[in-house]
Amino acid sequence: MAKIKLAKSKVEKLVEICKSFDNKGSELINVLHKAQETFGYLPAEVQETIARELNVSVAHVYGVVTFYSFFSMVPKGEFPISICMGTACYVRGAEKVLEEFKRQLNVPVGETTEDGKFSISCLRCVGACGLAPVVTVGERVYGRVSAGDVADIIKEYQK
Amino acid sequence: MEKYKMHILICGGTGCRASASEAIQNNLQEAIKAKGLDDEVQVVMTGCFGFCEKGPIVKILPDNTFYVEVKPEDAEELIEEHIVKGRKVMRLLYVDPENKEVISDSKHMGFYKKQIRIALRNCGFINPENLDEYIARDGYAALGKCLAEMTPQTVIDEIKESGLRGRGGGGFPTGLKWEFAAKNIADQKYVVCNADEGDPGAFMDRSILEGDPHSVLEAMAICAYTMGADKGLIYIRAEYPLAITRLKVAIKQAREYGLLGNDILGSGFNFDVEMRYGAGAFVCGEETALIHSMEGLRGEPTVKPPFPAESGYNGKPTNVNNVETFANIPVIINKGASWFNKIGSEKSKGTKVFALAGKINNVGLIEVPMGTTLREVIYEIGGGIKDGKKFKAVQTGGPSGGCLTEKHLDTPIDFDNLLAVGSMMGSGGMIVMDEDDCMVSMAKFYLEFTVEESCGKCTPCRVGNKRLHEILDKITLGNGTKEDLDLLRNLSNVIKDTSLCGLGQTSPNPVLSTLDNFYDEYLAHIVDHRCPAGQCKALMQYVIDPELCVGCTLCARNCPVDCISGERKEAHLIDTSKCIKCGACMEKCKFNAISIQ
Amino acid sequence: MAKVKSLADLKRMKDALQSKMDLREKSNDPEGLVQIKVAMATCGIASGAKEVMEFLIEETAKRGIRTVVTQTGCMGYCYAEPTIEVHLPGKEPIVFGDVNIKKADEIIEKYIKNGELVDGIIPVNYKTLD
Amino acid sequence: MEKMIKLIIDKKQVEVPQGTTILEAAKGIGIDIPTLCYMNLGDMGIEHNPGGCRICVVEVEGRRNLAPSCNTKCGDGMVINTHNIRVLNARKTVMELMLSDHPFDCLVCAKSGNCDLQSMAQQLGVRELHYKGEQSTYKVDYSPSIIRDMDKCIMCRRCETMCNEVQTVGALSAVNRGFQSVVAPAFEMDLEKSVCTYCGQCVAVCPTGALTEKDHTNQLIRDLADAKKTVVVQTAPAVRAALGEEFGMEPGTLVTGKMVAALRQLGFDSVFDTDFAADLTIMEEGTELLDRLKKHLDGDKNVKLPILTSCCPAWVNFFEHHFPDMKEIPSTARSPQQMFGPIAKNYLAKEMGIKREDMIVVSIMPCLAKKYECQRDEFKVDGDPDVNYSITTRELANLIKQANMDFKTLPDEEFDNPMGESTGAGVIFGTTGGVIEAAARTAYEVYTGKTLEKVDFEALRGMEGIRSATVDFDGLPLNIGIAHGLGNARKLLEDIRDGKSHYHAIEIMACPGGCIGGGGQPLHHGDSSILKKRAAALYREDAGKAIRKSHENPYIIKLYEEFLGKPCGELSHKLLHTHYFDKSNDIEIE
Repeated sequence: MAKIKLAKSKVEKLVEICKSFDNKGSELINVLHKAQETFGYLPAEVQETIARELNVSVAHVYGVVTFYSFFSMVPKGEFPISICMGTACYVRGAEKVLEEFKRQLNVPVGETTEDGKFSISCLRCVGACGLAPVVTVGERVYGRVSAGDVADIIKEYQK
Repeated sequence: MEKYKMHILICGGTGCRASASEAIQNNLQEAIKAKGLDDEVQVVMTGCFGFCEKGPIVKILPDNTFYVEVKPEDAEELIEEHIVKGRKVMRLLYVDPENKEVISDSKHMGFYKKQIRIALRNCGFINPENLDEYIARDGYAALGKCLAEMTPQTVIDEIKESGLRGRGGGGFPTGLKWEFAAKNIADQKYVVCNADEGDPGAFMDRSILEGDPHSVLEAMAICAYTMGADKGLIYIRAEYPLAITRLKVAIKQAREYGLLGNDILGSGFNFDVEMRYGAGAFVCGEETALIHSMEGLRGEPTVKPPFPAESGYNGKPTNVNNVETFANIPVIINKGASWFNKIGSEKSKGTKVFALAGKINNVGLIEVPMGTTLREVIYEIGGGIKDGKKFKAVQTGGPSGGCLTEKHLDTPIDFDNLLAVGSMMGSGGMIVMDEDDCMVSMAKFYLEFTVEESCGKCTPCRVGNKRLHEILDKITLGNGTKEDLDLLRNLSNVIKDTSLCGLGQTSPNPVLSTLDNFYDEYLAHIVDHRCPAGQCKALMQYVIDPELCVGCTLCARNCPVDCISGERKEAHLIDTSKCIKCGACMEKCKFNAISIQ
Repeated sequence: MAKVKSLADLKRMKDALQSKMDLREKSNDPEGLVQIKVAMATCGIASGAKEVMEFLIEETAKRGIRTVVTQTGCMGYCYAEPTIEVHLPGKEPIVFGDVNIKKADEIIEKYIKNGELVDGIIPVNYKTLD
Repeated sequence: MEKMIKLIIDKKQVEVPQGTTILEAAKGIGIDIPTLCYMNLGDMGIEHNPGGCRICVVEVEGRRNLAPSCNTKCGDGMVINTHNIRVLNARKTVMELMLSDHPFDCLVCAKSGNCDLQSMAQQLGVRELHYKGEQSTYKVDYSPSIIRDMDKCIMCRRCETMCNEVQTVGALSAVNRGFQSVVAPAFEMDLEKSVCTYCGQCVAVCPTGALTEKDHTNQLIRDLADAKKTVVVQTAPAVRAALGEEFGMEPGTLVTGKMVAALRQLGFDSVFDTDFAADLTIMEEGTELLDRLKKHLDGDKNVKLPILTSCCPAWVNFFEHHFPDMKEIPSTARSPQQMFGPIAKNYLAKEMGIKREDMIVVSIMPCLAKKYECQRDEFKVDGDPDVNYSITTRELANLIKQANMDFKTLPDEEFDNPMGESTGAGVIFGTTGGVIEAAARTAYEVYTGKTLEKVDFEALRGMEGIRSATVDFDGLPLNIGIAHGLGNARKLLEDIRDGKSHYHAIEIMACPGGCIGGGGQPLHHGDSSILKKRAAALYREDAGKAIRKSHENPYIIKLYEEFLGKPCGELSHKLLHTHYFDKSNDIEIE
């Protein structure tokens, strides 16, 4: 079987995370949250290490990772763009906004632009329905976005 | 203890924070300092006021002035005028859209008039990060009363008598649920708070947790007391960072005060709470799936029975209630079941919180007594349909609910009535749609959600919903047949009848209710190849009326795919083969020359 | 942080904390309470409105009267500052002029408690907002 | 006393103990409710009833929706309809949905004719698919033993239960969600790169063609047709106890003679018995056991005990992946299949006067891991495998059917010599406890120098997952442990790792029941009575043998005299022993 490569510091960090949850298999989701918080995403190597530390099978870890949409195996863009597709935003035109982002950045949902700058994802209701449709870029929230605003939003981050 | 003469409350809900309410808070504080009023005016960031449409909201007490759409740069003026000079800042007050009257006290606004706030009693009123403020409002008094004066059974009886039903969707009587969990003997039991609010367009649980986290902690402790549990778990979406922070603060404070931990209030009762995080799976709102997720597994539901009350978290008796259900408990204990059960309708007692959104003037979070009609909610509280459009449908219950029409507007909202008309209460999403919304597309939108969120464990939900979505897609593309409508209905019924958990058992509701209420619209797509709402792209074309076009070139300049051609001052033309139907041209045209055909 | 060790503890704590929140509780239903507005423009403050306001807040609380004391801008009676407007539930608001602490005390005891009119009423030719 | 419950199923009054499922209750009165994902492994204590397929739904009057009968308990006074129109429509629609996401290549599917999905579709009368749409497609995963064609997966998830709960291998898990969900190894990588042991228990329970063995019958037909090649075959002991089932014979019918006849008729040049190699295994493994035991008794601290058997290739894969730190403990003796190979190609070929490369050694095995074992590099000479390939009991049955033989009426024939002669000890290798019993028979006599009067070690027999017994070696109490099913093996290994094990020797078989329950056997659907009958057949054959101790096999004695020298000698080490690898997923630190 292929040996896995992971930087020592990362392995140590993962070991520490797992230990902070008593290396219990039942804490897998908490561990994954922490790991993703630390590394930004959950590549195979990270999952292998977690499986070993928690004494569960890698298949199980992968099964859990792929079940939950919050977990990602690919790094997000430098500026992750999320378009709220909650119903409130949908009926106020979120779909058009999404289409426009996809068109202008030329990437499908869930992927990152080649330069690593932007990634597009959909989320369900950030709870700012009063501002629908809502788009978030990183921590920043844009309210009442229309397809016409998309170019301006992207421009803000392209410098 | 300093006593302030004035309190300024700022909404710290996610919606208002997204519109910079934190900056407003900072600016207000600076302005107050600059005026040397630190000792006189207290600035408090509270939970959600509910009126998200008009956020960020700033409320000044004691004269109860409700400022709307406040910007950080308004802070100085507010302090100078309102606080120092005692003059209201007129331009930031709410104006009634109907009679253009300025209203400064929120309770005179249509949005608030019909509301009764029980679950939301502290939201927008206290600082959620300050336990003292909660205690000042009878916080933990209900827990104290239970521990000192009531037996577990009398507490259960009180809850049963109150008629409280689960607010998470199913509407199961809460008291009965507690009783089941109490009756199962085990060395370890758990109380779980379901805060995995996944319904797109619903945010009531989040608002409660953000605005009044202690009410949930207190209720969990009361529940634990009745069933003999000493451990509580809150399963919350990782997508709710603010609610998580507030809960963590609340748990820490409650521990410091000894309101969580061992020997609470000297009663010998022990109880503590831990957090568990969801990771983006709607199905985890189902209690067995939620429990599996807490155990570190894929959040797949299992067949009930066994119910969690017998075998739940780690195989131990577990009681799962949702946030809003818990938020009602302390009030019921404090004010009594007989107070509570006077509110609401015959079989649904108390109030319900709804996230009112969509094509409505007053988007926001509302709490109304059960039995309030949809009309009251939409037209009085919601202020009617946006932009003077025509009401078409209201969708309750999120992906599990149905689309209701004009004829249902006078239906009093409660669990049973909504079910009877083919929808359901669900967790409380309420989306209003107008004439521009295509109901086939709406059904498709919900099915897309269900397909994405189905766990994949059982065949009807995994494959059936996918097929429903495909048929709906076919219809919106104009390729549907009449037979498809029969297939949709049969498949919907079978999915409801055979799915393993609540997700699949309710997922066809948007299809069935639109088939029932908007059959003609389906037919229009199929027979006439026409989308009456003008929403289905495949069935429409943007055209420029050469009579009306003045050749201003604005449309051409705004077309993202350059498919509009024409000389300046001459009529323009849209190349329909290139047009992506984004609608930008129509939005920009000042001469109404562009229309959809 | 002091632990709350018993229900009695909790009740004591609540009583102590409640006054802090009183202002907010009362503002929920100002119509049912005695509303006092103190004119706090420059002229009012110069003639001691601030002290009067503090006195009114403290004393009404001490004497167990549920009141809401707010400030307002200049009422236009600069000659009679400090002026206050007292609005008893169900009655027309009445404006008093030249209110010092002694006068304020009298207003509380006579007018607010018993509805007896006292000297210094200014005829209302001004209507405050809402 | 159990509380009894009264209910009505299809208008019939039934009384069942509390806790009975509707499915069981209906079965009790002869009502057959169709099931698909449901699997009851009775004695193994595994009941797989996720309620996922929704084929077994029934109507419970008064209940809003239909109930899955496989995991809905009977309630007092329930009125149940198992086949009314509502149920039939639901069942048929669900089946149509399942088929709408399944390829239509039944004609060439390995499972055709033996496929639960196919027969269920037929039973439900599906003649048309009303619901069509996107189908899930996956790359077919070819491993040396198992082929995964997940387009055919219906998410019954039996394989997952076998892999994780029964075997604790953890190679498979449900991954993704909703329509995209499928059972797969981590990162959806190929099985070959995963921790899969090729035990084949997943294949044994798969109701469709999603998991099948790698088929070697075509290769075999071509080799048999090649006149230049001498094709010899060895048959594992467990095959003869189960092959008859494929021809409608009672489980537990011994078909040794018919099998030999069939193989000869198929055109094999020589038909030998793996049992011969099993006797050889006992010579080598038994000698190694005694050697380690003696050293241990002499106080040698370096010697590792217990010694673990090593004849099961899935088990070898298991410890290489999961317990590589303990790879020095198992016996270094190769499995009988892999002892047969080098003897055939180095000794027999010479005897027969043919070149190694002209000899094809085929094995008939109850096992899928054997296919992989044939291909291990250490069992090849210049790229030529000692055993070219193995075919399963099921594949053999198919070949016999293809050759239009009336298996039941075939005359009994004898194995060829020299490698067809075996003792009773070799025969019982095919069942759990058999290897260690065979070893005990020989080791006892070698160790004590006395004749073993009572050759049946009843204490070592049985079907419990973990068994232990103490055998008296003339005053020396020898502690023996037995585990079958890798989940049970794991427990014993963890004890050893924790220093809690008191055993001198442990026999481990990966499959529940041992080889008789192997992944290549006729499907037993978890019916443990079938396993018991197969085991009994092997013990019967053992009892009927004139020679029942491996070291008394005259051809074995001759083999050592003429060729090998002595057990664990130099040539033995080269040809009959092996070494193990650390296949754990080490994380390389950069």
